[in-house]
Amino acid sequence: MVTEEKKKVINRLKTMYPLRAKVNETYLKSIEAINAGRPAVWAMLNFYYGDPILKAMDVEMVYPENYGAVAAAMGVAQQYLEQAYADGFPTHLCGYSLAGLGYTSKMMREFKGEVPPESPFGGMPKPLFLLSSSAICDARYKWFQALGRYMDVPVWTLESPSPGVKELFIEGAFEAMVNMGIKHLKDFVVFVERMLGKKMDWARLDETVDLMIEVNRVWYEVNELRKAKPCPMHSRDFWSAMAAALFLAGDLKDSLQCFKDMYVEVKDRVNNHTGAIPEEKYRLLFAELPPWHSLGFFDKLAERGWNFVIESFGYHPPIPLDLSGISDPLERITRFNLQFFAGYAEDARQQNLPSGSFAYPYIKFAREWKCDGAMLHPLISCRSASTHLPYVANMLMENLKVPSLTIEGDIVDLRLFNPEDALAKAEPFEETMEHYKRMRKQEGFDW
Amino acid sequence: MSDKGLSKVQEIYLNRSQRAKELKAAGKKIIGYPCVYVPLEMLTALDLVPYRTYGDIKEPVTETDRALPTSFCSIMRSCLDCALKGKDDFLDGMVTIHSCDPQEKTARVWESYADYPYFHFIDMPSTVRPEAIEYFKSQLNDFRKTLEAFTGQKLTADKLKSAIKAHNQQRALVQQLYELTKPVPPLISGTELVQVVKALMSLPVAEGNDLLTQVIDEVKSRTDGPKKKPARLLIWSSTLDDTGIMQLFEAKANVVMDETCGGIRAYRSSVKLTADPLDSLADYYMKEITCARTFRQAALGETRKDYAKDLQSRFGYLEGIIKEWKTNGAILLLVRYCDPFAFEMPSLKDYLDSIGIPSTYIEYDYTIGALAPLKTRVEAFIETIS
Amino acid sequence: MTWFMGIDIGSAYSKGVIIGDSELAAYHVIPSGANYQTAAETIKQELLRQLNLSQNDIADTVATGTGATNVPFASRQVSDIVCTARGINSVFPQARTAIEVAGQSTKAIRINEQGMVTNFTVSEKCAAGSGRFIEVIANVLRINLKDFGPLSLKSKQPVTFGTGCAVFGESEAVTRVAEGIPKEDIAAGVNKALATKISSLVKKIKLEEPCAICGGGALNTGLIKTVEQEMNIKLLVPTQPQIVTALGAAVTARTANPNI
Amino acid sequence: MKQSASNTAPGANLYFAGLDIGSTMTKVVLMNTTDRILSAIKGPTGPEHRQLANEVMRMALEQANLQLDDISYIIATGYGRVNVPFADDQITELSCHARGVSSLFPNARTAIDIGGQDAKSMKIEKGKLVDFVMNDKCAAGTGRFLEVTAAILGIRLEDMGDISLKSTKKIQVSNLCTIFAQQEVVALLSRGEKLEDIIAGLHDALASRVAALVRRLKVEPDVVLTGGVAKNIGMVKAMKENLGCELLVPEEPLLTGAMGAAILAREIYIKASAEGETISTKPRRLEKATFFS
Repeated sequence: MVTEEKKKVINRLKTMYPLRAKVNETYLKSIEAINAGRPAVWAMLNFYYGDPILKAMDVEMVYPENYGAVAAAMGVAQQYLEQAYADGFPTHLCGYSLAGLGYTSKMMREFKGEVPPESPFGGMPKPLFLLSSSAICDARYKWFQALGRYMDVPVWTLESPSPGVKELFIEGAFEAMVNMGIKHLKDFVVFVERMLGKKMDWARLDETVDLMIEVNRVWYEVNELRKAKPCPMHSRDFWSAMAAALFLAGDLKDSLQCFKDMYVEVKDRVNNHTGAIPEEKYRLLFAELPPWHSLGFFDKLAERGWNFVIESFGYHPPIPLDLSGISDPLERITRFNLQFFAGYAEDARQQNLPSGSFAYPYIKFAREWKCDGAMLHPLISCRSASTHLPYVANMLMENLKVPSLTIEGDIVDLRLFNPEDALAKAEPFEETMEHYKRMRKQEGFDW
Repeated sequence: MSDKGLSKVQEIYLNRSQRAKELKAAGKKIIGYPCVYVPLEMLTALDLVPYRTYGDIKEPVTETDRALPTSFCSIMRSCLDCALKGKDDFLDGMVTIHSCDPQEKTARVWESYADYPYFHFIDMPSTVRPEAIEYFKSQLNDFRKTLEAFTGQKLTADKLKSAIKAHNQQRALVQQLYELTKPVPPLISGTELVQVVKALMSLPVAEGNDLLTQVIDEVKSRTDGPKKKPARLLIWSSTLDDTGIMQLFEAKANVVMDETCGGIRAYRSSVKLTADPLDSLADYYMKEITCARTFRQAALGETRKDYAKDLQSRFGYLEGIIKEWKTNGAILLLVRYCDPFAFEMPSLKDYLDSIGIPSTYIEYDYTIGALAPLKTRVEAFIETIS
Repeated sequence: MTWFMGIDIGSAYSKGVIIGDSELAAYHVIPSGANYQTAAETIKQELLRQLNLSQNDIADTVATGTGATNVPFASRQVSDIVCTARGINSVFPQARTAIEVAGQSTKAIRINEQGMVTNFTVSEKCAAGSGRFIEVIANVLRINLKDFGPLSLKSKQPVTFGTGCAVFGESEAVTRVAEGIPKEDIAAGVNKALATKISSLVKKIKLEEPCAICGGGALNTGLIKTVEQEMNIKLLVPTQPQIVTALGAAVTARTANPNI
Repeated sequence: MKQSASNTAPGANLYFAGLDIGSTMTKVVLMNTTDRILSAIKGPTGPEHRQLANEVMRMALEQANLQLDDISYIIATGYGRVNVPFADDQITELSCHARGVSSLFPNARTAIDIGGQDAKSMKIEKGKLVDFVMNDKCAAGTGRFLEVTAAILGIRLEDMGDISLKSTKKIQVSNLCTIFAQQEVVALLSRGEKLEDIIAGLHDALASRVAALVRRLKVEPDVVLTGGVAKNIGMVKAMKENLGCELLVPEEPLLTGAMGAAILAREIYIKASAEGETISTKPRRLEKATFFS
């Protein structure tokens, strides 16, 4: 991910840098490898479901979602968007998907299958197949289906259940999901084997899965440490490091070491009461995708004493669970993936909050990370990162008396995010947070 | 109440909830559903009255902003708005389904803001792979359990089978009714069809079937049918549930066929009965309803992609319809922020081009005010094809 | 007597006030024009002239609004949301919700006893949700802004507007006029469209009565009436709704200097 | 409604009228059977389209020295087309522009019309409209964008073109909304940017939006630009740059719609008479009529 270092108000973690570098390196290495003839797949973020299988089979993965973000942050997304409009896609579709469609249209039609010159990060070479996922939003599988207009590559859509909270606890419901998951992966492995013309190395998959689970457990523990006051790790470090765990970037053994080092550094800060910013006046929760193109914005807020202590559930590792007793790696994958979506359900049910995974975790975050407020960043063209936010705001207020500040933006149309406007709202929101601090005291909350 | 089918249809169209409220007063339980993917057979089988909760294009959306952003399927925003305004308070329950994100997200909000004795959410996979259909069946089975708990009755295979028969009969009757748009000029207008379907989705299946029989008899022998217009159109949309929109098209053309869930989509084919009726339902709803939300491909797990075959597998069924109904143009009516249909549209246009059917793409945000500016576009399109 | 000045440089209009220890002493409103700094200077001079004071008589000046940074003679800038809250609080201490219909956007603010902001939301940066919409349509109808409200109140059947952009709404208005729809029905339709947006904006922060309305849009009596019907409440309206935020700026200046 | 049997022998002198009632201008073109323009009048459109239509029509007749009764067939197009009581038929501006453009430029395949309230692009085959796109989302992509910003800059719309040509520096007008583009312009001015650069920036902003729309129809030469802004040399330049192709501009870019309407009037009338059909016409009365008549 692209980040710009402005003022050094935020005390970044030293152990973050290798992880951030790793993500970029991994991407560039895969592009090289692909250009050198290694099989490549365009994948949608699939929450530890399809990725470990591809990884175990040495397939290079690129993520058009991220590529859209990169193109946007580098200010070159506009040409792709215009191409997509010209091809007849409505302007209000997901900006990442439009960028991806426009890019592919250019590559396949204008440049006869070659990566368009001056594409950021070396572009995305034509893949062997597309791996979409029905998780989280419709765009993420309809988009890859639409790519069929430009490329003669097959698409596999990973099934991803999303049951209601109370429905999840109907007897047998969860196991039915596990069964589908395992069967689905079995067929997927066969598909990948046929595409690659080679067999799965199951021992390798076993190892990959264990590492994936362990990396995410350590990463989870790192984030648990952020409950400390002052919070030792700022959201910016989270955003810089998360891709290594979420997208299984590069060598997982190496990642595991990096996250362990990070744990040590953060733990050390906790012991010394060192915060991520000089003076923590307010602890904030952030949702959803950050404005990658102007992260310096967080530094300006840090100057005001705003510390971002926890953020978007969708990029956080699942709550750890012990899968060591399960021998079948496909079942471990399936249960780990389901844990991502269902991990908060039991708690949500007890709280009688039928909001499902997309809103409920924020309640838990705000309560346990003791947030004074939430900054919600709906993205006009990204439905999945926006639709639940007004609801999240209501629930934070109704359940915890935690106020929210909403600041609109977009994933690729950078004009829609105006840092000045946003900062202009900081002052009144501080009054609001102060007000509800008192309210929470009155109502017996402990922060 | 008039005994003539069409005028009865109009009464119901204008005052949809009246019959449901009468039935409630008579002790029946009314269950709302926002999407045609909800298997109504399972409600009918337990003598529950299915009632589709539509949006209202005439009603300015004022309550929904509390819970959903503006960049969200305009129809579900309106649908939720009606609920938040208490228009569906007479319901005894709601069945929602993960047919698309807006349905899913709205369901979450609906469940936490409305307060019905019964509320159930059915998860639905995106592909038609065997394991996905098996999972959908398990979801229907869970649905059965909560229904049985709610009604205190068992949902036996026999009850379900006879319910399926009743709904299949309704499907057959709607198919018959659409046969009556084949003549030139058609015997029934698209505007009237919208009213008929909306009426059907407000009534118990048996009453709906009686109404349909009356309507069909009346239409067959009517002399006051639609006039011949310069074009015969197919309307493709997620849903089209208001006569105002249809009239926009029918001012200068005959709408003789549609692909919307305010029209024939939920009735185009029938449930094939199998030993376990839940299998029949899982199979029908996953495979037979042609909404853009389902991921279809030429062959499961295909390792080679052929765009022509791909289009055929997704839209091939339209070719026969277009020929039989002699439609000479298609209007692709996109509801703003409907992602599944928005992504589908360019491919559908490719397909229609490939079979030589002119089409145009029109977008609106499900508000009355948005219709007027569309007039010129619709007329111009009709001028290009007539 | 010690004097405090508040300057509110908005996208369309610039407003300024001088307050004494308690009440409003002088105010002035002009179009912002091309140069905010000039506007600020003009207003300052006019305010000083009204009370024939000199710059040195002003204990402190606070600037707010879009062009707040273009007021060199202000000691600091304060967010317009805060200023609106303080302004309303000084006019209507009992008000718990404030609506500001400004040129560029509409704000809804919850306020506590001390005039502190306890929740707020600002409309999307879309002219259709701001007072600008009315100006645009008034222009189509060829009527004065001040006549807009009274005219709209004559309407028997307001037209329905699409929730498009203001200029899109403008073309709708043109078409309606062409269709021979009476001007009052169109004006009422605009007020209805805007009132609908306003009420859903207020719903986002949950209305707590009493509710006050200010900003240029509050000069439109028709809009006020429609909002009242829409939300089915009675609105508190200041006699000078446009200057409330500037007043709030002056108030923050005074509270910041308690011992002068 | 009067039924007039049109059994006139071809070649006899017949007259046809096209009225294009746009959002800002009303145009009338009178033609004879050989498509010779006998008169062409442009007048402003007011909230009361009807009266102005009458007024402009009266002027056109006067210039051509004809009576309304002399006109065999009248077609109205544009926004206010439904409001012309003496028009025999209404056809959308899209078809009329396509027809008008192809009569002026027989090789035209793409027409772009940037009007006051919308921007549209038409694909033309054999003189007929076959496909089109239209902007109605907001004013950002229409002539209004320039009108509104010209007003803010305090210059005459017709001067924008020449001034913009002096521009030496590229300025990005980023604001999507016309209304807020005004504020951006104000900001640019107070930042001391040069007028010509700002105007050039405005032209580019509008052109890029219209171009994005036009690209939805695969652009084929010849490409013709019509509508008020076609008179704006700076806009024509910006459009060429954004579309990367040459543009043809009619002498009277405002009249193509009315011309097309007049031509279609002739074609419909002649076809009808050739097939011996009776063709219904409206009463030839110029006085004010009520909308719902």
